[in-house]
Amino acid sequence: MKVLRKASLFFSVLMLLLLTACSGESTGNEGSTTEQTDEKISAKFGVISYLTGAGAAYGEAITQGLKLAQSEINENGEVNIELVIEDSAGEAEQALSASQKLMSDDSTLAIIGPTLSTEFFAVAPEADLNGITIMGTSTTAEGIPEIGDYVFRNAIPEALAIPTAMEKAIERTGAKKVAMIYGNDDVLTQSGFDTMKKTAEEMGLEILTIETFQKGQSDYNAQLTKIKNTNPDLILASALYNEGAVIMDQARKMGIEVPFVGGNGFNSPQVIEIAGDAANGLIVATPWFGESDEQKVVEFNEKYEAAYGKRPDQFAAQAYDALYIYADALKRAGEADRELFHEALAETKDFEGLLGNFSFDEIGDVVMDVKVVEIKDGKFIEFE
Amino acid sequence: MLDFINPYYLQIGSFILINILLAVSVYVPLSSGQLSLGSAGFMGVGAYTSALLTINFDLPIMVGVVGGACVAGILGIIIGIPSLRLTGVYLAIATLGLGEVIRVIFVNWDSVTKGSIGLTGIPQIGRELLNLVRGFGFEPSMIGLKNNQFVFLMVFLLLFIIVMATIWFVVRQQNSRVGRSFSSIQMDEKAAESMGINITYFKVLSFAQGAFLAGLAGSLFAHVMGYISPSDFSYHRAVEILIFTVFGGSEVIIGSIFGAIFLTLIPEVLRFVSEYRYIIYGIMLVILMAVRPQGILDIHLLSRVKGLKRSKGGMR
Amino acid sequence: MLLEQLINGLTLGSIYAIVALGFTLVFGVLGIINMAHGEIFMVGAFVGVMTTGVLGWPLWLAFIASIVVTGILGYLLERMTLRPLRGKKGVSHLAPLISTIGVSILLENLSHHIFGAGNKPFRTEFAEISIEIGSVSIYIVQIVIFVISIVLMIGLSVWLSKTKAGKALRATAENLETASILGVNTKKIITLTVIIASAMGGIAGILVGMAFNSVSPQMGLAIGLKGLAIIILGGMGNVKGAMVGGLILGLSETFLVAYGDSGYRDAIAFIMIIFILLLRPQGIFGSKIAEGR
Amino acid sequence: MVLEIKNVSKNFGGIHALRNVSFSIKQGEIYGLIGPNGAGKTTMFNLITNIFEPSSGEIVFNDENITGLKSHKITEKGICRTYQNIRLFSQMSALKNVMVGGHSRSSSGVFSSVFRTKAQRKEEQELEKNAEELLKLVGLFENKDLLAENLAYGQQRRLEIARALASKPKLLLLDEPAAGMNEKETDSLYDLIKIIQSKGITVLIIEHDMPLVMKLCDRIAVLNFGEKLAEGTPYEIQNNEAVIEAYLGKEEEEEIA
Repeated sequence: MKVLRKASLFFSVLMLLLLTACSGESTGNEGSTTEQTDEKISAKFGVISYLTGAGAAYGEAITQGLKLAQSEINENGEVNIELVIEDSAGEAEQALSASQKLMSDDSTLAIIGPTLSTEFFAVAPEADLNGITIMGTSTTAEGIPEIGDYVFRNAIPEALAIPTAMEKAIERTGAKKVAMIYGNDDVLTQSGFDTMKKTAEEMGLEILTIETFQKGQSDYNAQLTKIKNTNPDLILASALYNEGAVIMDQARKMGIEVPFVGGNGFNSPQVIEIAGDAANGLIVATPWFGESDEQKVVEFNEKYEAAYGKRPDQFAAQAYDALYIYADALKRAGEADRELFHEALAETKDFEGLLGNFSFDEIGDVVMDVKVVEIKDGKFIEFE
Repeated sequence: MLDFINPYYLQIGSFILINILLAVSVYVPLSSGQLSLGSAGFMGVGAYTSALLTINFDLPIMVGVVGGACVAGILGIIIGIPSLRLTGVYLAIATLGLGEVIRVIFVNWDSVTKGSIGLTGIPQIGRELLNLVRGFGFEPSMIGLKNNQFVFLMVFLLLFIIVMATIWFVVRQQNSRVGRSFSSIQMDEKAAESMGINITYFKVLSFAQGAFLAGLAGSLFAHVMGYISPSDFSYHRAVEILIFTVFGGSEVIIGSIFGAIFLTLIPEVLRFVSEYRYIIYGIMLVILMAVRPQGILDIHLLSRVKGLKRSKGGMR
Repeated sequence: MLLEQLINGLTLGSIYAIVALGFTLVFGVLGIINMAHGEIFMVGAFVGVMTTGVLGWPLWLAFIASIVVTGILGYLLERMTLRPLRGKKGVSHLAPLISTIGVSILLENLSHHIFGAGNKPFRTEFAEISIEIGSVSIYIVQIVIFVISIVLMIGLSVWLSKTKAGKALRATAENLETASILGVNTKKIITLTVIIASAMGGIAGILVGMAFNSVSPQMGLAIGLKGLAIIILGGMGNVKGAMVGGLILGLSETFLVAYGDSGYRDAIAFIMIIFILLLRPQGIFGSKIAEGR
Repeated sequence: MVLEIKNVSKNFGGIHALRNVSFSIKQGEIYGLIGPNGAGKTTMFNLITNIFEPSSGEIVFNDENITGLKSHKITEKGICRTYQNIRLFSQMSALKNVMVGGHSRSSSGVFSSVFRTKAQRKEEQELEKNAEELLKLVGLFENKDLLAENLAYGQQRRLEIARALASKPKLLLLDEPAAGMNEKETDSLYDLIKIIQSKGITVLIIEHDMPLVMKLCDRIAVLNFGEKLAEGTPYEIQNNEAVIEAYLGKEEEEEIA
């Protein structure tokens, strides 16, 4: 029994520690809670983002996009938005803890994030259970909006992006035989691959070989040699841009000249930076085309560059749009009420954002047109 | 007072409790001199077994958890016997390798594990408990709690009971003939054998107990998270678990517990310097090893703090 | 295809071997596993990227820079993390393992902050030169990597067995106390060992950058784990074993991809060591019976 | 006969550590094993307790062939030993050390330990009582809670004997118990071994302290370069030509070296 007493003492100390550790922060946010003025609607949105660790670059782009949108919206004056940003370090448990922290604050109206699909799968069911709206801006895996009523996304799912890119690429090149390569230890690339394979089968393409690679790998020569020997017309590569760029580089060195079709994760200016000329011939579908000369895109680029000293990528753009979508729903809801907000958001239709005309379908997934782009002469251009 | 039942605190509390189980799963084999880095792997085996049992066969969570822990324990026996030939760093690396192999199998065995996408829709302990008490006509609001407060409170309490039972088990075992055998093997294997101790049996026993506990922690993790994927059981997890034990003090069980609590809380407390968290973490480990290689807590410190006049083999 | 895959395998294997040489040297002399070796290798690669890419230095200067930087890291590693643990009472064999894990976490995250998370390209003209044999193109870099690994292995063996410093090193490896009684300055020898091992990591880093054109803060972990597997495969502290083990692993990974399932590529190293540990715990070339430290 | 060594040999990679050695020990006697360093005495102990298996030959204990039996089984049969270079469980208290010695005479497992069954509690009490008695016997009762590593050298040797006795052996193997002891300690060691004998325990002892050996032992075997040189009573051994030569020759060699 002595043991038990000792241990329970220990746990009391633990609980005390917990309290002191956490209470200090939760009080910090209370200064700016909803002060209801006559016409202005104020709301607090929780953000869970991948800010430390291997994928911190994604989280950084997302929060910067959000902050830019926040300052614009608040300046505009119709609604006043407060963002509470929590780090998840790319880990599902930490994302879950962060979401509990946000949800236990009754003034949190809705949540944006987390960044990775693996985190989202852990967090979204909780939010759904608590009746708090949650929207992913970068979660492209299969099955996200299906989690529940309160779960939305504005990230283009691979199921939308990949078939579009493949159709256009095949239309032009007339490819019949394809080789496939994908990262099998990542949710995004795995789910992209599943879509690719399904689409290829539906289109009646002959799949010559399917190769995999893993995170942190730097040598793809073995897989590429195998692919080269099958002589494909086209290579379908479900890879994140980091690995994808290196794969293209090694492929071109080996003498593989055929085009690559990639998923959304492959789409980044970084590909050109890493692979240089070897990046030519990459075809991807994207909601975000940074080189576009559309007025709003150019403006966004300028503002973003002025604020953060670099050009925005699709993560920043999607996050930026996400907050505008939230603000739009908030206006229509009329007050900062979780239920009204949820209903208003679900009705979002033909919203004109940075990325184009946007609507939610009945389960909260994206309805919009995607652009297909390719890299040619070291630049992204629209694919024709 | 009921505000105290904050899901956020309870969530972190639950993860702390799971991490304590994991830290103890390293401590037990270590108490017989075996450094196992396979806890992440065994945890994964427990998690997947339990998740698959409950999803595919609609078995109750209880059965899944026990099943997951047992499968991991049996795997521990199977691995433990040939591993007897290995000691020290060899065992550490072989078990680390085992963990990696297990993870790669989860990634590749698509048809069962859904590969890297992971398993979604794992039944959650809290919700099942809520449904259970509702079946008896009880509503959380009857004691002034919101549904989610109740759910998290129940999960925390359940885990608390399991962890207390585990600690009780380990401490009692430590203070017995079995525990004495473990520590004598750790201190001098040859001498222990010539005192009539069947080292094969006791080493496999402690290794399998470690695997069982890791499996238990894994299956609870699965039913708390509701979602698992192979990346939950990677090299980083193995190192993290090892560090719980080593940081807190690998000689005493209270060290593992302290390590798990402290190091789970640190990322929460350090959120304000989250950018430099891992850098601080790394430096901390280096300094700690240079200053206190036996970990924060050890027998000497404990006996001083508690004013124990005599060394207690039991708290070793 | 066979010939091409053979070349791929040898290139990869040679790199593994150089990484493993660094591990094995430290283990041979100090009896500890340097978990930070992979990260030192990664830093070496980044030094290469920075000097050639940003500063525009020629390749040979980049090599020297990388050797110097990783050598200094090795010195710091020995001075700050390993020496404080040596000869201290009550230090278990766990301590250096944890301490070097700490260093690896530190280095990985520091690089993260300094260089960013993504892959960095490694561009040198040298890496573009290739010769064509039939339909197979072989890059000069691939030959260079193979040659360097062989040279390092032979050089290290000769140095260990023929020179005075090498003999002192081996004496230190045999028995620390005896060596110091015999008048060997063990402190110096140990420092030298860690520096040499780290510098070899730096060389491997540049070679990987050139061969695969990809350098990232996470690369240390992936290759470090493979290096760890190799020294068990070849026999701890055995120079020849590290070389052969590296080549075996490189070839088997490549051929697994070529003729089997590329999904299990990361597991093969560990499946191999689990078998080797059970069948022949001392490794392929190890002579002593595996004894825990 | 308690122990019969029958034509036992042991090779280590071509080197003969022991060659065709035979001797036997009667119930209740104190039997000495002497010889110069490297003669194979400790190797003999290691063969009896099966730390190594003999290359050839048989070891018979109480009419049972125990060759190749696992070490812990041999302890269960009733043979226990001490070590030349003390091997205590250094981070355990003296009492716990002796209690570990009682391992083979107790049986409680995980279940009974965790639930503290009646039988288990009784067994623990008995183990502890027995251990305390043994500590009294070797004169360490006052130090029972000290960690073994904090004991003085002579005390550690006596603790090792107490630990071995806790296994209730029929045959006790002592490997140089007097090494490093002063005269007074050696005297009390003599008394201790005599008491052990009086409890009906047979003793096989390796010792370099010749006066002690001659005073203590009933019979002695001399090993030299792995072979048995002589066997007999202390008087016979002291007057054996071959033994004197072996010892003197050895000493001369040492002087030259």
